[in-house]
Amino acid sequence: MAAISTGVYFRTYQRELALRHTKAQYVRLALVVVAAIAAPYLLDPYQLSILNTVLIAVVGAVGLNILVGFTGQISLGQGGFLAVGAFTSGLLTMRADLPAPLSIACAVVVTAAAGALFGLPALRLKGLYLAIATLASQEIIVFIARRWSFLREESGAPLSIERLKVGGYEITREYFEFQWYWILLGCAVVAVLAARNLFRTGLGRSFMAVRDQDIAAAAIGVNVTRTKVVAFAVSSGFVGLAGALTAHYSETVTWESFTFEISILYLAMIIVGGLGSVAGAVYGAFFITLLPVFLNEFIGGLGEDVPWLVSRLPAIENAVFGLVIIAFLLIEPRGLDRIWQRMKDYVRFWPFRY
Amino acid sequence: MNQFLNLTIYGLSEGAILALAALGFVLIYKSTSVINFAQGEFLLIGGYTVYAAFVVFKLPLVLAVVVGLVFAVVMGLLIERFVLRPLVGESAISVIMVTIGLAAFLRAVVQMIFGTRPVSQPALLPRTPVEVLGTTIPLNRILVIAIAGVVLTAFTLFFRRSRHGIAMRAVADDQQAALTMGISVRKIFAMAWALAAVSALVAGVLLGDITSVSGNLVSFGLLVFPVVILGGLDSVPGTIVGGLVIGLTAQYVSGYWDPGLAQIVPYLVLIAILMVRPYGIFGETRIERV
Amino acid sequence: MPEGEPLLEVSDVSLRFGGIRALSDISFTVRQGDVHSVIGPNGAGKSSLLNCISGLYRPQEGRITLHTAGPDGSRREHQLVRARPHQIARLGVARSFQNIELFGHLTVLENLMLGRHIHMKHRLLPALVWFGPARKQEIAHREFVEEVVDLLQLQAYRHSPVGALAYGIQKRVELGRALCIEPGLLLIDEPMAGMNAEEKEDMARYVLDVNELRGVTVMLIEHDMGVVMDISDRVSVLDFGKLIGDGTPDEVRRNEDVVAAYLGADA
Amino acid sequence: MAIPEGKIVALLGSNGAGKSTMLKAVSGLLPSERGEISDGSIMFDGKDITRMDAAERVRTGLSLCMEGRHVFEHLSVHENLVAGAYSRGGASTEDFDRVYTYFPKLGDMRARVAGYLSGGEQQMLAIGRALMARPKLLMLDEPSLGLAPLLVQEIFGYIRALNEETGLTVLVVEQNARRALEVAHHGYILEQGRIVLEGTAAELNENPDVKEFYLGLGDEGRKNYRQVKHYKRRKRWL
Amino acid sequence: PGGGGDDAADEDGPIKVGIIADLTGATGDVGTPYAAGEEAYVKWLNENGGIDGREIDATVTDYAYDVPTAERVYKEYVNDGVVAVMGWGTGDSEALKSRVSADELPFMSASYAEPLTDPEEAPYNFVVAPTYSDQARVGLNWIAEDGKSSEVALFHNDSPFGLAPVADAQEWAADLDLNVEPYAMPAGSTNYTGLLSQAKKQGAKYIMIQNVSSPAALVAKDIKAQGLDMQIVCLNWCADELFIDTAGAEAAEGHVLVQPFAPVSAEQPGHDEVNAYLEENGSSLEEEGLHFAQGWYTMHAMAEGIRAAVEEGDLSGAGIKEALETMGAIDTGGVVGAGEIEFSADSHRGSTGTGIYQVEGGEMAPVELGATP
Ligand SMILES: Nc1ncnc2c1ncn2[C@@H]1O[C@H](COP(=O)(O)OP(=O)(O)OP(=O)(O)O)[C@@H](O)[C@H]1O
Ligand SMILES: Nc1ncnc2c1ncn2[C@@H]1O[C@H](COP(=O)(O)OP(=O)(O)OP(=O)(O)O)[C@@H](O)[C@H]1O
Ligand SMILES: CC(C)C[C@H](N)C(=O)O
Ligand SMILES: [Mg+2]
Ligand SMILES: [Mg+2]
Repeated sequence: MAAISTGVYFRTYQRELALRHTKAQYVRLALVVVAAIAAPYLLDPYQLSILNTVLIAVVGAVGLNILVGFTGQISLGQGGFLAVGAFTSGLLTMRADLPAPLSIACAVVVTAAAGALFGLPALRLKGLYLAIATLASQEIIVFIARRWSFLREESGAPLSIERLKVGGYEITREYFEFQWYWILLGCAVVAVLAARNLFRTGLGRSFMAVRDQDIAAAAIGVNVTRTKVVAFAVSSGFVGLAGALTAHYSETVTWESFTFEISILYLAMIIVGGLGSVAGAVYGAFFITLLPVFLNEFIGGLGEDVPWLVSRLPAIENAVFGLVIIAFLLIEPRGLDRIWQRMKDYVRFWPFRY
Repeated sequence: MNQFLNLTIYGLSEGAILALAALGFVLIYKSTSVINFAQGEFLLIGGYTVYAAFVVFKLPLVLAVVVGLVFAVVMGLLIERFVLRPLVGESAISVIMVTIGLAAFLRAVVQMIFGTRPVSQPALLPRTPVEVLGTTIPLNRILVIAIAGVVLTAFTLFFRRSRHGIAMRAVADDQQAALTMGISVRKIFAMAWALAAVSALVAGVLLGDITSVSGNLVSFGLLVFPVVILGGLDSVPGTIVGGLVIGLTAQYVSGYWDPGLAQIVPYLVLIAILMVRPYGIFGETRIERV
Repeated sequence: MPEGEPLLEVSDVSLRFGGIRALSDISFTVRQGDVHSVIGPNGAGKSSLLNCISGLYRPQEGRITLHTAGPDGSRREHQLVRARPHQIARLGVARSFQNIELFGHLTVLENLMLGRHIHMKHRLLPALVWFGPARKQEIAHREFVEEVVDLLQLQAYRHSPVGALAYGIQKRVELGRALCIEPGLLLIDEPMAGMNAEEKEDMARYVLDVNELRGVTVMLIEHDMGVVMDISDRVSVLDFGKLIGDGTPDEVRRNEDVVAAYLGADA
Repeated sequence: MAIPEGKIVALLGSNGAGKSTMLKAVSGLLPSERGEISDGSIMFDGKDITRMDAAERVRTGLSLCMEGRHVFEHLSVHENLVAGAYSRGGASTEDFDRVYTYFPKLGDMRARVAGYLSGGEQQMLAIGRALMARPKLLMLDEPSLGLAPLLVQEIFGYIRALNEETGLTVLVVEQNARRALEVAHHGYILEQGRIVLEGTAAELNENPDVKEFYLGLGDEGRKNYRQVKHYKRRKRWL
Repeated sequence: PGGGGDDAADEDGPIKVGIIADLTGATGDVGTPYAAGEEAYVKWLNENGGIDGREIDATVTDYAYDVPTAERVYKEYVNDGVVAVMGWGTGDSEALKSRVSADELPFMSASYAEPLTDPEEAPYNFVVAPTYSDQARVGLNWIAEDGKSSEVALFHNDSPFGLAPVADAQEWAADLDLNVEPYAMPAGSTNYTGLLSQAKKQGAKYIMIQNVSSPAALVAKDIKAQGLDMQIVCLNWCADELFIDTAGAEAAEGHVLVQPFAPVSAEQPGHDEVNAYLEENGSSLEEEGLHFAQGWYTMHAMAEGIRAAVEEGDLSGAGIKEALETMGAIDTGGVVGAGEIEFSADSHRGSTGTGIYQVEGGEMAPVELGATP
């Protein structure tokens, strides 16, 4: 292990550009792979269902981070774009009888287009002004989803979607979560890899250039206008995928699942995870999805015998949720990703701290 | 005509309260560049503190309002000291997130103490119907406009006339440079948060009185965004114009057109205005010089 | 293009900000292969002039013409006044900024690779896949970037985020980023501000190397007269937005207007 | 290191040597960058100010003009000056006039927004703003950065004049060593966070290393930049 | 791994039931007492011998009126092996509808949307009270009889819950020669002057409200403040004491409340049990309000179904469904509808009778009890 602490050398650029360099990195990767494979066999269906929601959130959070973290365009419209993806895929499957994978692919494209369209204000607006314009797109999309009866069943009930079929392979009731797990894991892995790849290339770098200094970016030949629109589209594509997966996984689509709170939760994921880091989006998706579940588990069990307390537990849970987020950012404003880096550094240089 | 007048007065009274709520938001943004997502919760807390002092502890109204103001100042200071100050110098978006956490926390605390039912509070302002140019309007709506007007004017004058106004803007531009001028960044921050809490308290109490003191008070918080963006994020007069524009359009749309649409009309107005003026009506253009 | 041919022609350019006249009726020519300096008192309009050339400001009047050689050696003319900044960069006009405008969160390498932006293809799908064209392209351009790293002696900083680097190093990275564009015309705005004599020597050396070895035409704004007079082939002098002198360093040094407005007695 | 009252002291050193950090330590800005003074103390006017906060230090008479201008971009020139006098509770017209006579250019631009000034104009504003606090000790971090030669000359003239007329103590960090040593009484040289050399201005002017690395003078007088053919001959006192 | 829980727990362990409640969300004001009622009933039942000696183990989880959270909580219950689920909102009940039937778990929510009563569509959903549509019909009948005007404005919450009765109400109105115009009430509005002025233009003298109490109270206040000649007809969720409290007795005076669950003031025999329990615990039904009793008796209906299933020896979701459909009427001491709840294999509409009250001196004075459309 001595070699690690003295530094890492590369003989070819190719090696240097690889995602992983050290033995430790490969070991960690192997552990993650083992855990991912073992999980569905170890967890009960409920736990697995939570993991499944986390995986969907991973896709969405990675997408949002492309826009907010990497391109520096704050978006409060995540919920709206999830809705676009979900409704598109749902409608294509149920009304146009497209096979699910195809309608999911279409949803990605349609959401990307919607993202580019609603991203147009970004060409004129900056910072918070843009953020609030995206909030406007959120409200408008949800309003349409709420008012347009075409997006509901005839009875007025939310659109329901048939159980997922891919070719001859069909999800069964008994193994519902288990089968979905593999599908969602696949999607999440692809999303994560694609995002990481993107930021190893010139295209991804131009996003970051626009974030850090858009005038200088223009002066070195980056078409800022185009880059912003592309960033909105790419990011929304990921979000559309997440939306479409939500639709098929929960087998029903209603605007009530895509409110402003969802936008905020996703924003929380990438901030708590770490802005401008693909891994951060993943950590954040886990953290923000699991936090209420754990709080419910732990706090929900407290104070059974104190009636005053019992009736207030849900509020206490919410309060703790808020506190944890605050505490987190006070301890490390740059998020979980940063904490993880610091832990690694600490171990690497141990016992020579500093 | 009757109807128009009626809608106008309702719109104005609501716009005035919105302006107050937005004012606090702008003060914080102006001096600390923090987007306060907990502004709606400040209203909520304002409404409930005065309720608690007035109804639960049975203090005379004037005293209850004073208690509320003191409480607001203290809350503002505490939040600044323990939540925001450690984050000075961190990226704006981390700070935004903290205020989101703060919002969840404050809302939950109010629920913990007061539950989820609206509480009943006797009318603070008289609701007597009055006849104005042939339409009947409750007196409290008119009083709300007057009170909000007085408070807004006071705030505007304070920032126009005093060097603190310039100090606040200086801090927002460059904290380090402000320090080298002997401007205590902490004190400015503390002042901004305390004043924001105070203006939110006034807004919360007025709103609670014309509607009811309940968890719904926070929903006003979201509307603050179109208001401040419309007026310009860093402009005190902007909040007034923004508040009135949003208040009135929402009212007219719901009166003459589709009430459901009134919910998104503020956003449509907002986008339309931003396309013409990307920094709102009175907002400062961000300086980008190389 | 042959040495000495006009590369950039600025004719009758005027720029106003509201009531402020930043530039009035400026005309001069930059020739291929020269180091052409622009000097003048503070607020004279030097940076504004560079901003006009690189498309960041749009002058109300006048023309700025850039000549380039086409693939077959033919001359082409480009009007820069209506062009957008990124289009101008694509014509081979690169620049650095007075107040250092690097991509602060990115590493030195990433900043330099961004300098290669206009030479790369940016297609989404290959980027998402990485293996294949995207990777090949990255490696190819990385080789060019390494040359610049060597030239500017940035080896030690490759993976450091530039925001945290010392001022002088940042200036060098900024120059490097501009070089990565493989410019025909390099615009540099006060590259030596805030450096001590030794560091200025280095910087002067880099500029001369770029100019002599790579044949890059350089337009330089600088307040250190020692540097300007030593390394320039031509000097233009601005004052209050007007051109008050234009010629070889020696001619300019002898120009009385220039001495009075700018140089002062002892320079 | 010590700065005697009523004198001008120059602090020299290459990029990244820690000069600015030093000034920030003295004016109490380090906490705002998440830094801290790990050892040692700072005395001013007979008082220990090591633990004092930045704003208070300004009130006791320490004023820093930061490197890189740091004007308040969205304030007008005039408002910038008003902010400069904040610690004194307000400024008299006399103060404004003084700044405007030193920098007539600023006088013409009173109402303009500082963010749109040229680099040099901002630099003037920053210096003028620091003067508004009427400090006892004025610290200037690279005041000549980006200023035209004529103006540099003038600024150092003012510094000298201020020092002589009002007894203002000045600590100036400069890259333009020649100018700095012309006006300074005393100089320090900082490398990699350490003081490696100190002396009176005259002594430093004669030191061969200072001559070569800071004044750009070779053995046979001033070198021509065109003649320099090698990069870095690494130094030096470490 | 596998979907669904194993339904019948061991023979004499506790019987698990899951409760999805809104305690902190948009409808927490009425959701809290409702959930408290359900929980209290379970406690009371367990203290009184449970079902055939077995206790009911009910878990309450807050979902804050958020559909995705409801889905998560539901899955948790399925995994825990509950035999029945008590829900809350219309949005989530409809979203969970097909899952519930796939998992074969009887589901009783506080949503009385008409589509949930159709066993073809929603075989495992049971609606204990007259549907929102029925309530609207009863209200319209009353309006037709009152006859001050044929124009009715229907103010509804802008969500699936609010929309639920709109189409049915319009259809019914047509038969009565009434005209119903729907108006969405935007969430979080602070006045309804705009809607009222539209209603005025329509010529409506009646404002039917399908929403919760606070916004309804606001409408009442606005009517009073502007001296409008309009009468509110509140349906279920705003037809309660909270409406009167929040609006103030004066503003509430004279408005009509269509409420299938008997308010405390109606003093039904069914209230005694509830009151006795509450008084033992230092409270009273007066304090808790009618939604507490509503929760109590909804839980009671489910418990009776479970009891019947246990007696039949098939304590599974399907068994409970079967029992509910065949067991006959469930007595509620006059609290729900016309006093009894009864399901059948081709209708899950538990009752049709509803009370009509009018606010008099801050009290709900009965106008007609057990009214049916
Ligand atoms: N975007 C702008 N808006 C308004 N005024 C501007 C803008 N850019 C430049 N100016 C004004 O134009 C004039 C010329 O500025 P410029 O930056 O070109 O000067 P400069 O010659 O580069 O000076 P320095 O040597 O101080 O950098 C200045 O008075 C400046 O205030
Ligand atoms: N906030 C900070 N965090 C981490 N390192 C810092 C920070 N500020 C300065 N440094 C480091 O401390 C060292 C000294 O920096 P300083 O700015 O004091 O140099 P300087 O002597 O003023 O140089 P220059 O002539 O370029 O202004 C540099 O290596 C710099 O990278
Ligand atoms: C109080 C109501 C809004 C909730 C109601 N149970 C519904 O149908 O959604
Ligand atoms: Mg310049
Ligand atoms: Mg420095």
